[in-house]
Amino acid sequence: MIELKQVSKQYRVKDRQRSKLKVNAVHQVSLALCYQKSYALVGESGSGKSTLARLIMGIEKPTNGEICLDGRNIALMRSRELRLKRAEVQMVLQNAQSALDPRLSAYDSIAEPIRCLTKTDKSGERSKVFEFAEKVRLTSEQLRRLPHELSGGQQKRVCIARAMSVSPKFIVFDEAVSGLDVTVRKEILDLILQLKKDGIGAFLFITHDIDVALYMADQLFVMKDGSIVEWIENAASYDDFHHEYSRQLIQSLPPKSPNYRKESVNR
Amino acid sequence: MIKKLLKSKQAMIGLTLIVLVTLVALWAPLIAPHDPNKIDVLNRFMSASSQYPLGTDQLGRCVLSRLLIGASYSLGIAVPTLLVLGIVGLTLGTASAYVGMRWERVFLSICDIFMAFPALVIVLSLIGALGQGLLSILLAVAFSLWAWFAKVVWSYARMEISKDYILAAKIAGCSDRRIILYHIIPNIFPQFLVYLSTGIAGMIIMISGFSFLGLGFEAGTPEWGAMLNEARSNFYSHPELVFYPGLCVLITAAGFNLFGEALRDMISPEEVNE
Amino acid sequence: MVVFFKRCRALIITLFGVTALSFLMANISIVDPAEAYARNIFLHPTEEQIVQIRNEMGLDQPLYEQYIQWLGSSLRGDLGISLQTKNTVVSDIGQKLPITMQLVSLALLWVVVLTIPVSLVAALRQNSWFDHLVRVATILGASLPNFWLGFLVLLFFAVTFPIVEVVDGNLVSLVFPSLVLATPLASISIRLLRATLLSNLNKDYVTYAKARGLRNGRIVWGHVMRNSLPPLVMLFCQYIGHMLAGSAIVESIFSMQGIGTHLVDAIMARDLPTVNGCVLIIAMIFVFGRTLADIINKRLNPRMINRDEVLYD
Amino acid sequence: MKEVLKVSHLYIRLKRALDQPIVNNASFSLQKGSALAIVGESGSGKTLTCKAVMRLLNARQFNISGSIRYNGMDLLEMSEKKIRALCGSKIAMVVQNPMTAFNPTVKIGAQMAETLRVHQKLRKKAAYELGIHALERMNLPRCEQLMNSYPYVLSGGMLQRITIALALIHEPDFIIADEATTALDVKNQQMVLEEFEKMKRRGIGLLLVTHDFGVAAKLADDMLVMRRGKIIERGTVYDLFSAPQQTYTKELLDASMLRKEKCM
Repeated sequence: MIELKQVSKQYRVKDRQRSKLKVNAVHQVSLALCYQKSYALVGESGSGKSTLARLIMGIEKPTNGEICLDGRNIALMRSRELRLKRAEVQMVLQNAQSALDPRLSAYDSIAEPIRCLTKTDKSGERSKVFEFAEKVRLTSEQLRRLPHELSGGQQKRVCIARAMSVSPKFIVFDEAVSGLDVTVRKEILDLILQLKKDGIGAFLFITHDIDVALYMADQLFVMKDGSIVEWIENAASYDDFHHEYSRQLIQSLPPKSPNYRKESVNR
Repeated sequence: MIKKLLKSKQAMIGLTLIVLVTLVALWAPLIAPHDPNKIDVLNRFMSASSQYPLGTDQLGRCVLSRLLIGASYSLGIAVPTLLVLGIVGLTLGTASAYVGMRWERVFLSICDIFMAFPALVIVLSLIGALGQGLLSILLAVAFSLWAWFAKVVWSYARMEISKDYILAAKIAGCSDRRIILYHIIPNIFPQFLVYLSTGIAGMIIMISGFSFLGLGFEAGTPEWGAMLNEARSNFYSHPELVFYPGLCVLITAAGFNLFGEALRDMISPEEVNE
Repeated sequence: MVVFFKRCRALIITLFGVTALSFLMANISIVDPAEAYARNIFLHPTEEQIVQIRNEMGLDQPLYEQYIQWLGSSLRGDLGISLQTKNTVVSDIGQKLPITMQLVSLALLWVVVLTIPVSLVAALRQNSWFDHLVRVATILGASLPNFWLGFLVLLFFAVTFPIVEVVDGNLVSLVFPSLVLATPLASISIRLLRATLLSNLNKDYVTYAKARGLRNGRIVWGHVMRNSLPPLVMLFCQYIGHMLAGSAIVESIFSMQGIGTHLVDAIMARDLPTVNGCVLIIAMIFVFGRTLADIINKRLNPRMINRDEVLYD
Repeated sequence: MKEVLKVSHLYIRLKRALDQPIVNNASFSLQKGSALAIVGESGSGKTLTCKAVMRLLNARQFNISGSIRYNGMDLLEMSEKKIRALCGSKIAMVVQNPMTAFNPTVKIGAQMAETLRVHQKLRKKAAYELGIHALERMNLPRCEQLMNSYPYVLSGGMLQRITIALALIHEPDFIIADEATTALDVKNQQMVLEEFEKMKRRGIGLLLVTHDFGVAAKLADDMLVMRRGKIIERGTVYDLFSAPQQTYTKELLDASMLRKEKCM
């Protein structure tokens, strides 16, 4: 269970006149995410959704409020304890290429959390890496390659396998499919859904695309300027969105078919 | 990486030169035809002959033997100093970049002070303190160059730390030590190696420059810069005595520079895509 | 304004550190400066004479007090009296520095004149014969010990082809020494600029500039060159300080009386006031060079907030 | 309808590997006031095709054959000077990543003004005013301040609208939009697409390059599907949406639309 209680995060930025400004990246967000369900978070760029992900992972400290993992406030955890918590809550970063150490083979990247967070011997590690590599459909030949020898989709799959290799209870995907080709995007999304069906980790899927969010989860959050403006349970279609801002987002989606143009001409 | 290196002509020429000079430095006492310090006043300024392949100098010493021995002085100082500097630079640079905050600022101001301090003064004072000789040159070079090394490592490490994969490693549960040893250092190492390689070249030139000014080695030491210095009084009548030692410095430095630059071309992406 | 203050503070801290270090370095020497000075005056100084001189020079006081005293007087522009020449250190430096400055500025001029066109042509015609030639030549140039190069130049122009009077005091005679001094720096900076130019030429903004219809000359001079200069400026300004100290070798070959040889002589004679004075001046020029580089780079690239992020080797 | 661009039998090869063309026999044409969408995944050669039209490919690296005609003139055989005069005035481009398209060290205004002054004789001040005017027409806020800011302080959406403003100033005959909305979020994408729609109405031809069928659905009249350098399917946008012939096209369409089928 991940709980956020009135969490705010402020950044200090300098504006053009070099005077300091405080910017609320996340403003008084309260959330409760349980490890059995999957969630999706929608917002445009600059809405603070990435900051929220970083806060949950303990990479950044909130200015106000508490973040609790299983009832323990992460601000009060020692760095070692927080580190070991990563075995339960993992994250997949936005840009797969830069998220992989360029000098480590795909195998080593996937094995890293196992080495750091669990006490598994070499053969156990090996079987685990291969197990997850198979799940994300990477061949053993591809496991030997370095990141730059893999395609964008393959890199992404390495990242997903890495996040899952310690069998976490919860995975945060931060814009995991933006910038990918549509076919690759579909492939990755289906992969994640399949994995969830197999019972490996529930997730929070952060995206700017309502289509993707709807595709991925039933529990949707809509975020705007650091606050959560709408929370929908069991969302199935656009009709479930009621907040004005959510409607705006839906309005700005590209059409599903060109036929609407014919209609507007005929009218 | 290594395969690419073997393919590059430039790197291979550089490496050959380095190996050649290293071998000479190691085996100089065995291959030198004469005792490099044997003074023979009767045979001064002899031109090249089968007995003295490169002739003799102003004191009748065999030039070739002295040049061969000279290699061990240059490399003997440059390489160990560099190892020390490399370790110091890597530790201080990565550590301060990783810790950040106040440490980083203190580290940077100390670096600034040492970088602003003319190396020549450090060398001279240390020689004054410890007397002429290898140790003081070694210390002096280390003392005057460490800040450059540390700061270069720091700037590389800083760049690396801001990248996503370090964050990903943290999320993967790596400890700080593991991030530094397993991620940061291996990733900055190629760049660092380039800097080291060109650094050796600079250092060899620097050392011979000092001994050219009469600093560091006692008179009569068969070091290239010192030989040049001794030969300068007879420069107009016997320019070849000046020519040889300088050529040796050039060849050694060029070896390291060629190798280092070939390495740099390899790791910087814009050079690769034609 | 805040930035200006911060920079001044950094400047002052560095200068403090450098002078303190210089004091410390001078003091770890086994050779007693008082004794050295005494030998300068008397042929065989007695113990009392040395002690007396030590007292007169204030060398019996603890190091930090000497430092504070020196600091106090140097703030008033008084760097003491040279033990060697018996002139004030300031006047000595005032006499020698211009010679070296002439040498160094001419050398820097050479570097600029060589670097910009050569690296530009090499970068624009990547992998042409000219590019390859430049790459080989610059590696050789960076590997050339400049004392040796100095001798070769002397040999060539003074002995084999005695067209020009090489060892003399006028501006023409500065040409060769400055060229010798400029060679290594020019080689390094050509390589550096060529590499940065190449990486900038491959950037998106060049493509878009072409798509907007800008002509190549405009793109190269107005955009690519401008963006490639900061590393070079930094290297360049850092080298000014180095060159001042490093000019000792060139000055010695071409028998010039500049600050480099002056410093070497002073250290040899344990002339502490002169050493400290020279170190202060050289460090000051180095630090000012760096600051200048920062200011120029900030103008060239406004995004560069932290100057330390751009250290170029 | 007037044909503004006609590409026929275009081959692009890398000089290093001449036997494998990266763009293989591409032919298409673009009418005034209509939009042609080239759809394909990355690596399908669509971006290269666009760059070839604007002659942005390095002649030492690429071998280009075929013909690209603009109003009857072959762009491939034109002199460098002439082609640069056309680019940015009669042929304009909207880039994939607006964040890296501008020189980060030069203010927006200066970069706009220099573009204007290349194509028409203008004083600096007049060029600035024209630039501000163009930005105002895009409904951008505080245009004078925009002209005075550096590219890195602006958001991607903002920069993309600036590139569009810049593209429109000289009333171009057609605009090449290479993945112009990929780097933007939905709201900015919407705004950019609406601008494109206005352009179409003004009679400007539009060459849209995208991997998203949604973008094509909004704007395109005709579509090409490219895969591995070859055009594998072409037709009107309605045909391709309702009855795609190739399985690859179907795949792309499905993947773009993300139909929710998980309730199975």
